[in-house]
Amino acid sequence: MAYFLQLLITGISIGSIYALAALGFVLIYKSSRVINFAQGELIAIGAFIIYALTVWVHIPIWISLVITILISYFIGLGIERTFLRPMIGQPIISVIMVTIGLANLLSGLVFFTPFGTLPARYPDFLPDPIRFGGLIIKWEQIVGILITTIFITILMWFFTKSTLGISMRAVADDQMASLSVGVSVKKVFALAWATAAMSAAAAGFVVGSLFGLEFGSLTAIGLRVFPVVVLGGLDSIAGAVIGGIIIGVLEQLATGYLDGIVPGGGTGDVFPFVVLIIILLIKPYGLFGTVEIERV
Amino acid sequence: MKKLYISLALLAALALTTAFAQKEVVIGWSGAVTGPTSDAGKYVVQGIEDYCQYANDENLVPGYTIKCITRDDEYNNDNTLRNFESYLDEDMVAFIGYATGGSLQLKVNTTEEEVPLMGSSLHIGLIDSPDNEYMFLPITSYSEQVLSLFEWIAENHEGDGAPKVAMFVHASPFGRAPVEDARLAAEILGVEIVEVQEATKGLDYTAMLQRWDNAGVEYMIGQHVQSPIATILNSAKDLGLLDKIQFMGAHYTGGTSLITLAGDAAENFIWSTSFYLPDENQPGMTLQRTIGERYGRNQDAIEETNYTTGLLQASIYIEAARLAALSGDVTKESFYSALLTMNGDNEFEPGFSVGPVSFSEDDHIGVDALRLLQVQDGKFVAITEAFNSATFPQVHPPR
Amino acid sequence: MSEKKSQLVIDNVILSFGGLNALTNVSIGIESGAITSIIGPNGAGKTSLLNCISGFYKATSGSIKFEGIELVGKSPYQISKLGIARAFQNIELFSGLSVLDNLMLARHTHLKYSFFESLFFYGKCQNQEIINREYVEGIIDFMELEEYRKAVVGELSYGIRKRVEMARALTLDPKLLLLDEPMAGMNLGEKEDIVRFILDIKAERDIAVVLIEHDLGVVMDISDYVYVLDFGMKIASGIPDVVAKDPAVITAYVGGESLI
Amino acid sequence: MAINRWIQSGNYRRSYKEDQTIFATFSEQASLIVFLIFLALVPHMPFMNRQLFRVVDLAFIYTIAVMGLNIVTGYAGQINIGQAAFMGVGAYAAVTITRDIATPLFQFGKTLPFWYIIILLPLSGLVAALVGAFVGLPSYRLKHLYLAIATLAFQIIFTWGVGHSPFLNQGGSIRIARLDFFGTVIKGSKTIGPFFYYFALIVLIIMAIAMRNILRSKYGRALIAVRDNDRAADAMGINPGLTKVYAFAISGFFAGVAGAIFALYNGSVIVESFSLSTSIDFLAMAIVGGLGTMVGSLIGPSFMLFLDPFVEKFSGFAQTIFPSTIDVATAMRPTIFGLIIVLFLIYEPRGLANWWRLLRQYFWRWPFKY
Repeated sequence: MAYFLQLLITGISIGSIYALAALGFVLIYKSSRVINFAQGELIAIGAFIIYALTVWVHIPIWISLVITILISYFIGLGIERTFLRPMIGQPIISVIMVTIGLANLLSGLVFFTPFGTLPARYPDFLPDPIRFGGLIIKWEQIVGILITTIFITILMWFFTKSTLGISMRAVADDQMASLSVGVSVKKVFALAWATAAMSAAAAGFVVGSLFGLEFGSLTAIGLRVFPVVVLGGLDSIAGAVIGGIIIGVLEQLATGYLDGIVPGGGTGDVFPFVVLIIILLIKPYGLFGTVEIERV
Repeated sequence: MKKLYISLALLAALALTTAFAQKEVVIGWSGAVTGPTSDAGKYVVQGIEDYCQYANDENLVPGYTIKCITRDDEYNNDNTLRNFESYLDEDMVAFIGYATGGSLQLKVNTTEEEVPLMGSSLHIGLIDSPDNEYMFLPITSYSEQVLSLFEWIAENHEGDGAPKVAMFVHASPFGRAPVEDARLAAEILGVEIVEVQEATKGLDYTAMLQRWDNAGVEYMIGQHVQSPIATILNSAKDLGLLDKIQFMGAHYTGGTSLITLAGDAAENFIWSTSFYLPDENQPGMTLQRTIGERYGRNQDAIEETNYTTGLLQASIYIEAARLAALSGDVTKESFYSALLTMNGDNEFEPGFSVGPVSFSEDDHIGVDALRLLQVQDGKFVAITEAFNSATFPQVHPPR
Repeated sequence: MSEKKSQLVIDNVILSFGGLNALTNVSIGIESGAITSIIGPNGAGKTSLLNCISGFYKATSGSIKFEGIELVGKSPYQISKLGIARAFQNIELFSGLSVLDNLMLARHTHLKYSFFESLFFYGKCQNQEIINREYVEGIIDFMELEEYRKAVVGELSYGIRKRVEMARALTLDPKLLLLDEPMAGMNLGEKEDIVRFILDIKAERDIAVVLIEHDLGVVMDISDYVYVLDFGMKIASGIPDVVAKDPAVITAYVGGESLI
Repeated sequence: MAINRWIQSGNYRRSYKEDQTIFATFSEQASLIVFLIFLALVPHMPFMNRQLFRVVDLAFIYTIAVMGLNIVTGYAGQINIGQAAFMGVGAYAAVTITRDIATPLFQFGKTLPFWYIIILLPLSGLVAALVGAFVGLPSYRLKHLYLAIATLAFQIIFTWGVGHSPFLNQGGSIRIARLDFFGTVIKGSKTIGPFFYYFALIVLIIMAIAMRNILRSKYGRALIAVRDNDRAADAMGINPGLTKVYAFAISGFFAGVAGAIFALYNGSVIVESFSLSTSIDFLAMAIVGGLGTMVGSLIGPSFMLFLDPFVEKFSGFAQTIFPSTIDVATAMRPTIFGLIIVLFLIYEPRGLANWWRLLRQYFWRWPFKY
């Protein structure tokens, strides 16, 4: 039982990382129907900036986190302005492929810094793990879950209360109608990318503090986002969160119970994608996704 | 009259260049300076380049210039093959490989082109038939390294019942290389392999470690590279498993980087390798330091095990070139036969490793011995003398 | 009109989206070879009805039978193969292709050659392409699109695209043609052209036409029979003169467009 | 006025059959023939060395795979992030069919006869086509971008599955015998390079003709219809789901054939050749060449493969400028390739094929300027 609980706890904490990463992904999809293949690179960049600020500039890590989230806001805006804005009006699949190119470009740029090959860790900034009844909970896991919760609360507030947030929802619902009532669609796209970069940076922080900063593993989260959003529904924020946690837990349970049975193991890697295929076949729009009704 | 002078001068110049033009021995290397595993590859290439430079500066092969061409392949087989072919265009006499996958694929080509391949990969399958005539390993294979760890477990196991071992391997031919032999050896030695876990791209090893703990695993043998092993050690430390499970690993799991990455979680880790360590007072290590400093490498490189790998590989080939030069021209044929005569009196002792390098028709493994080392007080310390795995020839007779 | 003779019988169709009824118990009969118009204010459910017929929406309950074959549950492509063609309200052409290719696409089911024959593009495949090309050229003549034959559709004017849309539906060689506001946004001259085409279609090709149109003048002029929908319900039906005087219809249109 | 079939200007067609021709003028036909003769002579040029053969041969093989990708992504509008995996399916089919069925059945010795290869290629293609159709199956229920995610999942499951399958040597190298071309054993880079140059080129030409024919038939038009407007396609009697499935099947077939040649060319198969990054490279090749154009799939792969050695040289040069702590070589390739993808999509979404089109139009209008 303790074993199961431990898997559950780890699963939830990893799931909350996926949720954070998926959040930005969903926002971009919701507002512009673009699938972002560069989410993993955004996560890595956020994590590296925090490291640079903390270790090289000697800023306390919490302040680094806040500063990085602010910087990421501008990174998101910049990416949207430079690479996505010129694509407005182009077919969606071209825009999606721009994000594939962007992923390549960003990972190339990362290698212009020492982070490409440097396996680094944040300095320890949290106390030793909590232990009770055979369970071990790391503070980093708690912090991760907390950050996810805070992020989601702020976003929820933003979408229901602030004008900008409401206009984002409007654009997601109907671009043409929003344009006609004076909502700036460009601004909304930019904001979606900025938010995506911010949540990616937060995710990067959690990954970095839990597992260290290895470029490959950080970008790999960008791929894990796909099962999460397909499960939750490509355009549902609640879906991203719940999907993230379900995938995180499933992955841990697969590693925990299936790896011992399957020769060679490594089921945690592939299990989420098998889940993805199954969902696509039986419930294509995910748990919370909007079923599209087409007007002709 | 003027024309005559000019033509005379030209003739003289021509004669001079021909007289002093050294003949070249071309050695090609293709590996991951970038991309996956580049944290190892970038030191290997430095080692190779530096030793070539050193060989030329010291005129180790009289009458010949050693030309080491090194090119990045990003751990991509297509690039490796392309580089290999381009070296053939430059009349390469020998090739230094890197990735396991690429080297396995090149077996066919080495036979067809009659160019020897010795590389960083220590997959025993490389020198198994078919197409193994031109394939060489610089040091003991992964299989033998892993088996030596099994033997250590069988000898040192305390408590009742069969010792329980989990293997943690890279999800590639590199990681899977020793698994078959390990299973056979475990049976002979009475050790139980609880499971063979392939490394996931996932981030968290706690589930894996706890599963092992539940299954009563007492030993872990890793066949991977340093950083995931370091992560496992750190997780094990958090879970309080360092006392319960003895962590061990083959050649590429150990080295100074492991201690840097894992910190005090690396304590007691046991490592199987044929190499000496930079802080050991060995002639090879002194040479490594000299070469590294002479060619402006930083301290990281000088103390890197993979830098040693590069030096060793280049030194073996250059020694073969020297042997070939002694008996005539260095061609790929004479180079290959020189490589095969590197035994008996011709044994080569560069001092980078615990045994001399020897090759023959039947022996395609350079350094045959290995040692086990253990991290004690933040440093790898040898816990055995140089030895050979006794089980290895039983489970993997030479083919 | 007797429902027995009808080519298309819509019986008690209900269409609801999450509890909201877009169509409520609509029953309509459409006679072959006639022009039947469906009118009603905006949001009355006219287009939804067409969507149900052509298979884009699946009626929640009720039945739609075309020549005795049940359409509910069939996909648009299956319905199209039965001989029902549709011209869309918001032009749904293949904008990257030429007019010719757009029309050739409508011959898809008439081009009888296999995939393997297409690999060689010789013999049967080539002949089929030529025969159907001739058919398409016939439609191009009929709809007076000769000069636009090789033009890319996306670059044509709105009026011409509307005409291409109609031509494409016609190219399917249907028994029943559904036209969704073919004259919307056109000037008088263009409207006259379209009216002429619709009458020609009926007269020369003997194709039944279902017309959704807001220009009631046109509707009353050319229709053989008119149905009126409001809030998803049928409120009146009959020959144009009768419908125009129906008090329910007048009420529905007060504040909207005036009758005639 | 007599019609001059050598120039486009003032050249009218008189029958629908003439209108079906691929080449507008004799000059185009003639220039293609000249180009093909040039291609046939290339292996005899003095500058051809092993490395160049490797690049060109690989370009031909990749072109076949990219043609398939262009059918599904460029023409049918479905992003496919798993083309390398389909190629892998073909390669593994070729190797396992040879190892487990053909060799015991026909008692092949150390070499494979040429007739067998002629059968093996389409067979491997078919296996990949079946897998392609299977992966495309969700398109019956799914629209838009979900299919892209399904192909990504397939790519990942493929890599994992091969790695865990002892039958496929867990992704380690599996040998396939060299072939015997009417008495000459094709082995060693001296013969492999030129042989596969011609072999891959001929297969490529056959496949290109087939692709051209598909595209001007109703099956090709249906693909574009589904891409441009799947609702309208539906109303035209085209089953969009089925169309996407067969687009994936054709794409898989092309990839499978490419994979089989790739296996024969290398003499062995290893799973790492068919990774996610290769799939993305294929997408890049298709984009740079020009999505939805025939010419694009022919130019793109060569352009990218020839660019690669230049990037390598350039990064060597750039390293001398940057401080040695920064690994320029690592950074350069993804940066440049990423930039190329992005820049092409933003500034030249129709790819290199568009440059080709402009050039061609210049000759069309000749002797007039416009």
